[in-house]
Amino acid sequence: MKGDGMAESTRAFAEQFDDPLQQKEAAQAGMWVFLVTEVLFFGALLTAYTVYRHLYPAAFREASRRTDLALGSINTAVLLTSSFTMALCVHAAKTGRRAALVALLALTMALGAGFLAIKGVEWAREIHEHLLPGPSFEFPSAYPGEAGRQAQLFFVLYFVMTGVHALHLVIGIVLLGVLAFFAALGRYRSDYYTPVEVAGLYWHFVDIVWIFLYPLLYLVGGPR
Amino acid sequence: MTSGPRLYAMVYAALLFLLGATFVIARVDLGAFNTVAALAIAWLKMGLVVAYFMHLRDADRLDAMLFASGFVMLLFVLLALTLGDYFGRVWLAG
Amino acid sequence: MSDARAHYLNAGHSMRSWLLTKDHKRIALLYLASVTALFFVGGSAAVMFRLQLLTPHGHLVLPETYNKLFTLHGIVMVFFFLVPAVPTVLGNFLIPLMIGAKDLAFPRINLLSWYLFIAGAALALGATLYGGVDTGWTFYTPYSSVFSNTYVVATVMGIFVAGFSSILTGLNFIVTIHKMRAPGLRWFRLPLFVWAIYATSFMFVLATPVLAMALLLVGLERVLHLGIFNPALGGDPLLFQHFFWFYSHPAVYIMVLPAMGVISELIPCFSRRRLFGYEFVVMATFGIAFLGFLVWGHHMFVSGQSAFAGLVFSFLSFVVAVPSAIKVFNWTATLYKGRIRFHTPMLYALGFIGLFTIGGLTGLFLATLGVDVHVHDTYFVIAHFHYIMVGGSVMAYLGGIHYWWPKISGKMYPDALGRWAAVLIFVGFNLTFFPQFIVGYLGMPRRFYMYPPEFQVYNVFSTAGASILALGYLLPLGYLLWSFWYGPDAGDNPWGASGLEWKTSSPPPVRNFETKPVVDEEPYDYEGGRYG
Amino acid sequence: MRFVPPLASVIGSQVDGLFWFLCGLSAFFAALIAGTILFFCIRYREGADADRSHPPPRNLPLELTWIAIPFAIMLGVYWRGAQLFLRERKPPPDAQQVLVVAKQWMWKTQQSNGRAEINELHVPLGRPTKLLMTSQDVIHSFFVPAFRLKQDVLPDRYTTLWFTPTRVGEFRFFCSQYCGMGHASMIGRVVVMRPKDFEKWLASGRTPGAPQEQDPGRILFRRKGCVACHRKVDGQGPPLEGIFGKTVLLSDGRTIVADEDYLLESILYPAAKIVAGYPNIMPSYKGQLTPEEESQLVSYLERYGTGRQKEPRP
Repeated sequence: MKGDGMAESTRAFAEQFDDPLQQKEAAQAGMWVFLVTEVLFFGALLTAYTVYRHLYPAAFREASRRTDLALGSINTAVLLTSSFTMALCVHAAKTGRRAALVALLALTMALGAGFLAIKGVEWAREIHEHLLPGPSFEFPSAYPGEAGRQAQLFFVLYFVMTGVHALHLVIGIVLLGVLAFFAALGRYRSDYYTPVEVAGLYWHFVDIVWIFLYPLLYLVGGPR
Repeated sequence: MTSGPRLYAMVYAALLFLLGATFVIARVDLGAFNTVAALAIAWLKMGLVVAYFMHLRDADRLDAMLFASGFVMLLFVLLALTLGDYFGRVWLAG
Repeated sequence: MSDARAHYLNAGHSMRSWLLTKDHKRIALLYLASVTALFFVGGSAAVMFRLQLLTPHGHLVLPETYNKLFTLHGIVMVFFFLVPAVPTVLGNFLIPLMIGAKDLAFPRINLLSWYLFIAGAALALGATLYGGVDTGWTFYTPYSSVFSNTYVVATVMGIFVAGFSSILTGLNFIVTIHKMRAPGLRWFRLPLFVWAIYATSFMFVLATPVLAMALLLVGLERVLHLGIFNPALGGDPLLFQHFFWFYSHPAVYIMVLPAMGVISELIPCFSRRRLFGYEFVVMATFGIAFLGFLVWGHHMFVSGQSAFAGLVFSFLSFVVAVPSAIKVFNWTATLYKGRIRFHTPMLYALGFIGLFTIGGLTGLFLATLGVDVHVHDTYFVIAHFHYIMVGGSVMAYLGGIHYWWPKISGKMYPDALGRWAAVLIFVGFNLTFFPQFIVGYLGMPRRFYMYPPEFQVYNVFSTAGASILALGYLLPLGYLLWSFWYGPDAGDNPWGASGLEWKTSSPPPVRNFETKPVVDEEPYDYEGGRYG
Repeated sequence: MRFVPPLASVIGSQVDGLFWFLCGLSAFFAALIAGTILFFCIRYREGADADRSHPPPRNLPLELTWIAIPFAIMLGVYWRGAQLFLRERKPPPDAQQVLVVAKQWMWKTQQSNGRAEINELHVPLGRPTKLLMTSQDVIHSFFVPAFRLKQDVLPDRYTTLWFTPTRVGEFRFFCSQYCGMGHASMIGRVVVMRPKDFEKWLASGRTPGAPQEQDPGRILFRRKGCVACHRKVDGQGPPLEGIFGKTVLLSDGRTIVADEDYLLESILYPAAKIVAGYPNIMPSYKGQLTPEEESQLVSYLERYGTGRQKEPRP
C-alpha cells in the first residue's frame, strides 16, 4: 500500500502516518481529547450553576418554573432522535451506502436545525416575558428585590449555557453539511469514513450536554 | 452485536423511555429526590449514548481513559473543591 | 548553510514555505521567533517598572501607566511566553524526533495553533497599543468586570484565543505520543522530556477550558452587564477566583513540568549516567500534574474563602511539594559517580536545581496558613514565583535551547560565551529577586507604583540585578543568532548524547529519519560512556 | 537595614516563630542540596580520578527515605500553620469592635461610639480588637505588617480581622489587593495607645453638645423602629438579643449560623430567609439605608444583647 501511487484526493492516509489504521486511531483519539476539553468548558458553567443553586435554592426553583417545559422536553426528544440518525449515518458510511449516508446526514442536520428553531421560539418568548437579564429583566416573586436578583442569575446561566450549546450545534450542522457534500461526491467508502465517525462523536457529545442541561434548567423547579 | 441499526433503535427507544420517565418524575413532588432522580436519569442517558452511539464499548482503552479523566477532573476536583469552599463557610463559620 | 544535503531548513526559502509549513520543526522555529519577541516585550515592561521603583516616589511614569506596565508584563510573560515556551518550541521540535515519528499527528492543526497564538497575542498587544489594560494579569472581578476603564475585553479575548492554541497543541502531543511511537519505544523507554510534555498536555487540555469560560464570562459581564461575578448583582467574585486559579495554578506546573523534563535530559547527558530513579521521576511527574489541580485555593487563603477550604488546600499544597522534592533529589543523585562536564547547558541545569530548590522551599512558607496570611500579596510571593518561573522555567528553557541548538540549527555557538552568559543570568537573577523575599516579609505589597522609604534599599538591589539580568538575556540572543548563520558546523551529535533525536542528522531531514528507527535500548544509555 | 517589620501583636510573634523555623529548615535543605551538588561536581568532574564503579540505577529505600522525611516535617509545619490560622480567624467574644469601610482609594474606620477616621485606626494596647470590614466597590485587602495579619475586604460582604496589640506606637497598614489606580496610596497607620489614652481619645471625638448616645448603629436601630417587632418576647419578628453567631432554624427546615452576611441579607431582603415560626411580613430596607448605615446596623446587631452594645466606658 504505497501512498505516493494514489491521486492526492484519494490517498488512503496522510504522510506522517505509517498506515491507515494509525491515522484512523489518531483521528478518533484526537476527537476524544477535544471532547474532554469540552467537558471542562461546560464544566465551568455547570460549577457556576451548582454554586449559585446552592446559594439561592428557592430563587432557582422559582426561576426554573418559568422555562418552557413542554418545548424543552420536545427539544430533548428532537436531539435524541438526531443522535439516533447520526449513529445510523456512521453505520451507512461503514457499510458503504452512499445515498443513505447523504440522506441521513441531511436528516440529522434538519433535526439539529429543528432544535435551534424551537430554541429560538423559546428565547423569543422568554425575552418577551422580560426574562432576558439586563435592564428590562422583571421577575414578579414572593421575595421582591433579592429573589429577582437571584433569579436573574439563573437566567444569565440559562442564556449562556443554552447559547453556548446552540453555538456548538451550529458548528455541528455546518460540519455535517461539509460531510454531506463530500459524501455526495463519493469521498467516503467502507474502508475510509473516519470523518463521519469523528463528526458523529462530536454530535453525540453536543447531545450529551443537552441531556444534562435539560434537567438542570427545566426540571429543578419540581412540579409546576 | 456491538453496533447496527437494530441495536441503535433499541438504544433510541430506551433514551425516549428515560426522557418520558424523567418528565413524569419531575411532575411529582419528591423534594430533594427530584433532583437526584433527574440527574441519575441524565447519567443513565449519557451512559447509553457514550457506550452505544459513540462506541466507547469497543473503542480502545485510551479513549475511555481520556473521557473518564475529564469527568474525574470536573467532578472531584472543580466541583468538589469549589463547593468545599461554599459548604465550608457553614461548617467552619468564621 | 552551504552543505548540499537536504534538510528541513533548506527545503524552501520563500516566505510561503515558512508561513504555510506543516513541518513541526519549522513551526517550532516560528514559535521560537514569536515567543522570543514576546519575551523581550514583557521584559521591557519589567525594565521600565524596575526603574520606576528605584525611588520611593518614582516619577518616571504615571500610576495608571505603571499599572498597565505590570499588567502587560504579567499577561505577556505568563500567557504568551512561559506557558507556551518549552512545549511549543522544544516540544514541537523534539517530540516527533524523540519518539521516532515523521511529524505530529495533526500537522495542519499544529500550524493552526501557531496562528491562533499569533492572533491571541495580536489582540492582547493591540489592546496595549490602544491604551492598555490595568487589571493585573489576574483579572479579579469586580474590578475587571465593572470598574476598570481599560481594554479588558480585547485582552481577555486574546487570552481566550491563545488558550485554544494551547488546547490544540496539547491535543496534538497527546495523540502523537500515544499513537506514533517508533517500534520498540515502550512507555518506560520514553525520555523524561516526552513524559513531561505528555503530562503537561493533559494539563493544557483539562485546565485551559475553565480559564477560557471564566474569561468569556468576564467579557460578557463587561459588555452586557450581566452579574455572574458581580456582587452588586448577586454574583460571587470568589467564584471567579476559583475558576481563575483552577487554571492558573496548574499553569505554574505547565510552565515548570516541561522545564523539569529538559533538566532530566541535560543532567544524564553531562554526567554520563542513567537518570537516577527513572521510574520515580516519571511517577513524580504525574504526581505533580495531578496534585497540581488540587491546590489552587492556596491563592485564596485571605480572600474570604472559608477556613475549611483553607485547611484543605493548605494540606494538599504540602503534599504537592513531595514529588517536586523527589525530582530534585533524583537529579542530585544522578551526579553521583558521574563523569561531569560543564558545558553551557549543564550550567543552566545546575542553576535550575539551585533556583528551583529555593523557589520550592519558599513555596512551603506560602502553603503554611499562618505565615501566608502575612506574606500573601507581598513581594515575598513575587520573589517565590519568579524563582520558580524565571529561575526554573526560563533557565531550563535556555538550557534546552543551548543543548538542542546544534540539532535545531546544525551549528555550534561559542561555548565559553555561553557559560559566561549563564553565570551572568544566575547572578543577576539572584540579585534581582532575593531582596524581594526580604522586602516582602517587611510588608511591601505587590503592584505598588510608590512605596514607603524604608523599602528602598531592597528595591535598589532589585533594579541593579534586573539590569544585569537584562544583559544576560541579550547575550544568548546575540551569539545564537550569529551562530545560526556563521557558526561552525556542529555535527550530528556533538554531546555524544543518547536519544533518538541525536540519531538523525543535524539539522534533521524534512521527514526526520532516513529509515524508520527501531528502539531496543533503555533510555539514557550512557553507562561507562565517554564523550564524543 | 531592617529584615523583619516591627512586631506589635500577640499572634505576630507566633507567626515570626514559625517563619524563622521555616527559614532554618529551608537553609538546611538548600545547603544540603547545594553542598551535595558541589561535592559531586568536584569529585566526579570529567578529569577527576574517582571510583565510578557500579553506579546505582535506582535505590528504593533511599527514595522512600527522601519521601518520608520531608513529608513528616511538612505535616508538622502544616499543623502549626493551621493552628495559627484558626486562631487568627476566631475573634474572642469580648473583642471591641471597629467598622472598616474600604473604597477606591481610602480606608474609613469607625469606632463603636461613632468616632470616624480616614486612613487611621486607633486601638487600645493589650485589648483584643475586631475589625468588621466591607468594601463599597472592588476587592481591597487590609494588611498590617506589624500585626502579621491581612484579610481581603469584599464588596457586599463582611470579613473580619482581629488582633491584640502588644506595643504602643504607630504602624503602617496597606491595601494589599490591587484595586486600581490609587492602590499604592491606600496607606494608613494604626495607632496603638495605652487604654487610658485611648478612652480619652475616644471621648474627645464627641462633638460638644451632641446627645449622649453616639453609637450610630444603636441610633439607627431605634430610629428605624426595629425593636417594635423584634421584641424579647411575643414580638412579630424573632428576638435579636445575642443573635450573632447563633444557629437559626429557617422555615424551610434549613439551619444557618447568623453571621454578618446573614444579618445584612435579612435587613435588605428579609424574605430570602424566614425564621421558622414567624410570618413573612418584614419590609425590605434596601435603598433606605446608605451602605455605611447598613454596616453600622450590622455592627450594632453583632453586639446587641451581649452586654457590649454600649460604647466602651470612658
